[in-house]
Parts: sequence; structure tokens; C-alpha cells
Amino acid sequence: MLNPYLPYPVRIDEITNEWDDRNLKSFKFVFLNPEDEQKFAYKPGQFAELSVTGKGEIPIGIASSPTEKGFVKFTVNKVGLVSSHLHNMKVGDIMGIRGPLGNWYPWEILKGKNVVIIGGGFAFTTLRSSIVYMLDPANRKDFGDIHVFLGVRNPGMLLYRDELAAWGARDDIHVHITADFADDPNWKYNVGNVPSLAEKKGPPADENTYAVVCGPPVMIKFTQPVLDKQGYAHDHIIMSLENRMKCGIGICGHCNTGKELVCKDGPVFTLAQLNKMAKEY
Amino acid sequence: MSGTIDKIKETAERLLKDCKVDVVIGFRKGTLPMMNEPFMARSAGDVQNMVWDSNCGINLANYLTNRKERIGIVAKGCDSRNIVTHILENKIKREQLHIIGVPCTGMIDRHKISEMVEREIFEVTEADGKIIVKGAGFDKTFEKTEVLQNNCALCVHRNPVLYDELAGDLVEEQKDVDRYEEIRAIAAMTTDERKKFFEELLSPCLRCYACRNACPLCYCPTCFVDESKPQWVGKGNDAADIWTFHFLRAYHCAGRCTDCGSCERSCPVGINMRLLTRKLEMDCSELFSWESGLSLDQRPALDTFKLDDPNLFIK
Amino acid sequence: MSWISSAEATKFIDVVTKVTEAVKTLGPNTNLIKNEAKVA
Amino acid sequence: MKVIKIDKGKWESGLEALKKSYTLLGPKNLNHSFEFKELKANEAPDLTGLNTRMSAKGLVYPQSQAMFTYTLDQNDADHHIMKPLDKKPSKRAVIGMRPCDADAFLLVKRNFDTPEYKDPYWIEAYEATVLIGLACTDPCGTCFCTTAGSGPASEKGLDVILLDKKDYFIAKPITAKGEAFLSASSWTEEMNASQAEKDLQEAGSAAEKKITSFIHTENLRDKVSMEIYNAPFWEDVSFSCINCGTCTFVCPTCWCFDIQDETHKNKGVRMRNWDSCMFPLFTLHGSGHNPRGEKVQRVRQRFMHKLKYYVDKYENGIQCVGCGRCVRSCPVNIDIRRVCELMNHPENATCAAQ
Repeated sequence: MLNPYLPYPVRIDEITNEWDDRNLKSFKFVFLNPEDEQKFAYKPGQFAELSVTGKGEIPIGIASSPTEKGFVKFTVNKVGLVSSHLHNMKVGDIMGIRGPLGNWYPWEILKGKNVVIIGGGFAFTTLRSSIVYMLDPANRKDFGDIHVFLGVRNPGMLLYRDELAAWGARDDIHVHITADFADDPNWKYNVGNVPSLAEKKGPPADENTYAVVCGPPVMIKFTQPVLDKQGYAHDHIIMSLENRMKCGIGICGHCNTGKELVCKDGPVFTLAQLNKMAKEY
Repeated sequence: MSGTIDKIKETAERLLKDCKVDVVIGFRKGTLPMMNEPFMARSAGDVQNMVWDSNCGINLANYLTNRKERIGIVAKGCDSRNIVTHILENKIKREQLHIIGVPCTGMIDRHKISEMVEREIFEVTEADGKIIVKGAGFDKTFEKTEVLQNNCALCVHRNPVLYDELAGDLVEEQKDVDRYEEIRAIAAMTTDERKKFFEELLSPCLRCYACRNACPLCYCPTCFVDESKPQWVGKGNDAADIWTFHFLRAYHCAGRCTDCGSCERSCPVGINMRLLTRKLEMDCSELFSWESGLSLDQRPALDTFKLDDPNLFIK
Repeated sequence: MSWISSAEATKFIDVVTKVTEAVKTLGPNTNLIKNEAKVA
Repeated sequence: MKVIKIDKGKWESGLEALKKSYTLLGPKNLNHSFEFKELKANEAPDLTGLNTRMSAKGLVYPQSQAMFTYTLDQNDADHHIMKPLDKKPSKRAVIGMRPCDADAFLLVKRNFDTPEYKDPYWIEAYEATVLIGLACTDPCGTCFCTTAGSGPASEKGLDVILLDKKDYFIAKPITAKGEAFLSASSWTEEMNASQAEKDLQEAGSAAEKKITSFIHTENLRDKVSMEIYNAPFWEDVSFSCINCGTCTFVCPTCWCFDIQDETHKNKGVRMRNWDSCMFPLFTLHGSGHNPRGEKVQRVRQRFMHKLKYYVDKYENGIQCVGCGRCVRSCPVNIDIRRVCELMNHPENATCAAQ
């Protein structure tokens, strides 16, 4: 019988610091058994359990896009027991990845639509996966206008800097970055919180425009009224939830919010769904 | 006992009506024989549900931690001592409380009675010092002293030590009670005997933490058992982890435990963990002549020192 | 338990050697030792 | 299938025969409380108890169970890689459990055996276990199985059902597993099947008449989940709760677990342990945010899951078999029967509902 708790063994291939204070790092993993990579076929919006042997597992959104072959990328914030140990690991270390888990952004529905991505802090990982996926030459034509709004607390906490700069230079995607505080003189992006930026620069809502929102609770709280004002229907606002997880496959009972299990029925829900669910995330 | 509950109800009703307190914490009738449920009365109407009998062994001080309202609370001897400890440890302020003291003649032990009759019990009533147990095809009467909770049998503080008013006349305290006979017996064992004794004592433990959560002294936001950085205690059922949990929890109660018996009463598998806390209580009383929770103006033993403290253990 | 001031070097040496000998005579601890998690 | 008549005189010898091919487990009276224990040579189950204190769930789903082993020793070829265990659960049989505990396994199986994911540990242990139930003849005051989808002589989830007829047992096999079990014993005396059926029906309805405790669940299905969730009685229901794990650990239909790695020197085990939605740690995020940080939210979650979320998710009745263990074990007497009444009629529940 297949054991859904058994992680695929992987090796850390590359580690990059995303934040100046080194509390956010991106890890590139390579599967030790090549055939595991096919088994790990995933879609943007999914997550996986990073298994650090001897410490435990953590559910992290997949930051790489399925269009990027040969590795999978995760961006991990140093928070607790497992992530702190992971931050001390070095290239070449062996660990495990279990997944892909959960559902993904509704790419069938988003085909042919305009996509407005609103991200906050390090919750931008699955959004990076979505942007790289949409900008891939094979997929770009499937989507209308793409707007990206990213809010960070301060310039030192901007992640994926080169990629964001590269996307900013393209003409087929509108990138708006803002920092709540910017004491750094050569900070060349906006200053202020992301909801007000989205309100100023965001496209008007219509039935062909979907908003994908992912960020800390405070950002979600202040972004929703802005989207309501712009006229987004609640089934056009797509969110990704986070809850404490252990198994990631809908069996251990930790991540439920009401009847739904965030790991199996989610993590992606539309706001219309969330309005009918208990707010326990 | 019956007069007591009328006095409690009348006091509670008055306190709520005169808005002296926002809520009154007491007990209401349980759905099982020998069981009552801790209960918060918010209106005069709720007060009718309150009861007081020999099944009120859960320590109500446990429900006071960090509450902000003005609270009326029913408190027997040990509860009142835990309220004193709570106030000394800044978990509740004295002026928030209106304490309805209840002189207590001991709570009965539902586990002990169920074991003695070994058949299903339908009803347990009390009449002048006797406990009448009616069940499936039997009708037995016990002396109350026979079926008391272990701690109540050894209790020397039956009258509340701190109260705003009393719900009954003071009772006579038990005299020349040897509280530490069992403890000395364990101390007399050899190390191997003692190890075997504790193995047997703690082996049924489920790690359900009813003892910790029923104890008014255990109010840490994150218990050392739930800490993962560093991880002090394993989460499995290994004897080493179970011992570590029970012994370390007992140490945290040193000089604070009032031997109210809530831990033993709550344990679903009947572990006598008071054998651990009473050893520390014995040490505190022998070394520092300290008894916990007796007065608001004495700092607890491990919170202060006196120049004439014995230091025979310091070489 | 011993109270030793930083000036009492000789007492410190004396206590340390006594404790070391006592531990040596006790030998390795056999109680509460987990060499692997006990699981079903 | 052939119904067997087990003469009480041959009971012990039959058990010894079975011990050759099965590990036998049964209730034993351990200082006044009944627990399932392995029956060593010449040991028979003590069937005088009403029900065991801990449910039979621990026999299929132990409180602490190894999932993988690993080594951190660099010069090991597969260091840091999780290795599945090679030991498979042995064939075992539980004799003398009650029908409600067997029904509980069916409710729990929906969680561990899903179309998308199958939990090998639970499924392999469950399939290796034969459940031999003893029909209840006098249920106790906290049994409400008849209104919780089970019953004193319910055969749901059982492989064999026994009925005690004073000097002999009726042993009716219900599944092939049960029949195989009976054929491995030395009990061969057959019995008229319809007579056995009549006895079982009679005993069942006689026991059902003795049940004094009922719950009402007819409205739970159609009520909007959030209407019960936002009902005013949760503060009152949860006040006395001390958030210990007793109710969830003794409950045969609770399945939540935690996964932990434990390393000693260079070797370690990834294990899973029973967990409880009553503990604050259960939903604590790494950031410190806790979606169920308050006691009332945790108590509400337990009853909502058992009596509403499970009903909505699987459209097949409540996640409770009415065994009454949580009622008997709760140190502060929170009673699921009372809460079920409140949930079944949330509209007329006043704030301090009695």
C-alpha cells in the first residue's frame, strides 16, 4: 500500500537570502530519485510538506512554477523549530519533500481572464509560482492583463528582487511594489500600504477580472473593502489560507476551518466560499 | 449541608441584583450521580440552578485566572487557600472577588464508591453523615468518613481562610492528623523499590493533562510539556516522558499546593499523583514551617527567605 | 549544596573533587534513560 | 454462514486453539476498571464488565505509533532519509467488545480510508483485527447507542456477535473474517440459524427497552452549520471545561493525531501520537496566531465536528456511537447528550440554557 506520509528524498541545491536580516531564505531542492520529480508534478497554488529529518515537517507553498524544470523552490521564513533548523542547513544536505498537496489556483477559470495579484510579505511564494507560470511563453497568451501588487514592511524585506525588477521591465505585466516604511534613500518603488496602492492603480473590476490575494491577516482585512469598492464579485476574489498542519492529506484533523480542511479542500478558496465558512484560520 | 445551598443562593441572588458582582461561580447539578458541573451564574434566574453537596471536589479557583470581571465565588477551605495563592501570584485581585466561604466536611470520592459497589449506581444521597448509594439491584449506606476523597480525609483546613461572608457555621477542624504517613513510607523504600513503585503509580497515565488543567496553580501560557524550542519532554508514551511530566509538574507546585485533590479527582485512570505534591508540601512545612495559601500578607516559601531559615542542607 | 565565594578557591577545589568522586562511584545513570522512543 | 453454539465448558479450550493463529485480546479487570489486554496462555476475557474504560480504538490505532525510522549518521548510505517499517501488524482478535465500539471503527474508517489518500498504518491494523462483539444485555445509564446509530445487539462493524445464554454462547459470524475466525477455534457444534436469529432479536429488543438515555439529532442535518456555530449557548456549555484531553482520548470515534520526530544520538523515529482539539497547541500557528485560542472555540469545535461537520461531510449520521465514555470520564461533567439537545434546537436556546 502506498504510504502518503513517506517524503521524497531531496538534496538542497541552492540557498539564497531573500531578506537583508536573513530571516527569509529560498531553497532549491533536487530530487535524489529522478523519477520522483514526475510524481511531484504540481500546479501553481499547491503546497508541500518540507520534511527536515529529526525535527519534523512544515507546510510551505511551492514557490517554483511547473514550467521551471529540474528543481523545486520553496521560500521559508525562520519561525519555529523546523524552519530554524532548516535555515541552519547548507547546500548538499539531505531532507524530504512530501506532496504536492492541496488544491491550486483555478487555472481553467482564469484562462482568458485578467489577473490581479495582490501579495503581502513572504506569502508571495505561491504567487511567484503563478506569475512565472503565466509569463511562460507557452501560457502568456492564455491570460489578459496581469497586474501585480506586492506590499512589504520595509525595503530590506523585499523578496525576489531581481525577478521583480525583470518583470517590471516587461510590457505585458504591470508590477506595483510598495513598502509600508522606506527609510532607504535609493528605494525606487512606492511607499505606503498595498491596499491603498491597489485602490489607486488597480484595474476596475468586471466579470473578466479575477483578484488573487495572499498575505498576512492584517493585509487581507484592509484589502477586501478596497476590492468590494472596485466592484469585485466575491467569487472573483481568490484567497489562499494557512493553518497549522501535520499530515497535509486531510486525515490528522488539525487544519479544519468549520467543515472544510485547509490542506485538502483548500488552501485555495474563493471569498464567496469563505463567507459561508467558519473563520478559524 | 442543605442549609448551606439556600444561603449560597440567597447571597448570590443579592450580589447579582445589587450589581456588586457581574457573575457568581459555583456548581450546578450534574447529569451523573456524584457529579456536579462548575457553573457561572450571570443573572438571578441562573442562581436557582446552583447546588452544594459533597460532590463539589473540583477547585473553583481554577476558573479565576486572569479574569477581569467582579466575581462572586463559592469557596470551601482548599478553594479559599488557592484564591489566596492566586491573589499572591497576581492572577486575580482581591477587590474583584466577593468570596462566599463554605465550611466543608469533606467531598466524597466517586471513583472509590464505584469500586466498592462494582455495579451501576443510579443515585447517591447524603443524610446526617451517611452516604446512601442506590443502584442496579442494591441499596447501600456508607459512613461518609469511609468514602471521602483521600485529601479530604487528611484535611486540616476545612473552614475557608479568606471570605467576605459565610454560607454556614464554621466546622471543627480535624485534630492530630498525620498527613505524611504514606510519604514517609515511600521515603523509607530503597531506590529500586521506589523506582518500581513510581513505575506502577504512573504507568496508566494517558498524557491527557486533566491533572494539570484542573489545578489552579497550573496557569502557564505554554507549559514546559508543550514547549518545542527546546523540547524538554517527549510527546510519546515513554515512561521517561511520563515521569518527567509528573515530577516536574509537582515541583512547580512546591510551596503552593493546598492539597485540594482536584488532580486526583480529574484523573480518568485514577493515578494518586498527590503522593508527589505532598512530599514537597512536607518538605516545605518541615524546612520552612510553611503552609500554602493561609494569609495574604505572607509571601510563599519559594518566593522569599528569612535569615533564620534552616540551612542544614547547605554544606 | 555549597555556597562558595569567589575568594574561596581551596573550598571550590575541595567541593569539585568530592562531587566528581561521588559521581564516579555512582557510575552511569540507568534511570529514565531513553535510547529510543518507545512506540507501538 | 453457520451459527456456532459454544458450550461454556468448551469456551476456554476453544480460546487456546485460537491463540495458535491469532493474538487474542479481551477485557481484563485491572483494579476495578476494565481494559483490553492481551490474553496470555490459559487466560480468558472477563466479560462481567459493562464496557471498558478505554475504547478498543487503541488496539488498531495505538496512542503512540512509529511511522518511519531514520539515521543522521553521515556515513550511512541512506542517512536523513525516512525508512518505512518492515513489520506488519500480526493477526489479532478482540473478544468481548461491545457493538458500539465496532460501529465506531466504521465511522473512523471514513477518515483513514479515503478515495484520495489511504493511511497504511490504520488500514493494515484494522484489516488484521477480527472484532468479536458481545451483545449487551443490560446497558448502563450513560449508554445512548440506540439514538446514536448503534444498539445493544447491533452487528455493524462486527465480524462475529456473541450472545450469552448462561450455559452457552451463540456465536453468529457476520463477515468472512468472522467465519474464518470461528473455524480456527475448536468450537464445532452448529446451531439452527433462525433460532439464533430469534434469540438475538429478542435479546436486542429486551436490552433496548432498558436504555434510559436518548439524544435527538433529527434537525442536525438540515440546520445551517453557521447557525449552530453562532448559537448563544456555547459560552455556557464551555465554561466548566478545563481543556484536558480526556474526552477525546477515551472516545472511540476521535482520530486526530500529531506527528513528531524523536532522535536519540544518531537514530530516530518519526511517530504519531493521539492529539486533541481541546489543547490550545492543536491549532497554534508558528507566528503565534491561534485561530482557536479561546476555550469556547475549542469546546465548540469538538461538538461541531462530532455532531455537525461529520454529518455534513459524509452525509451519514453523527460521529458518535453513544458509548457514554466521554460523559463518564469528564472531570467537570460536560455531557454530550445535553449539548446535542442544544445543537438540535439552537433557535430556542437561551443564553444560560439549562
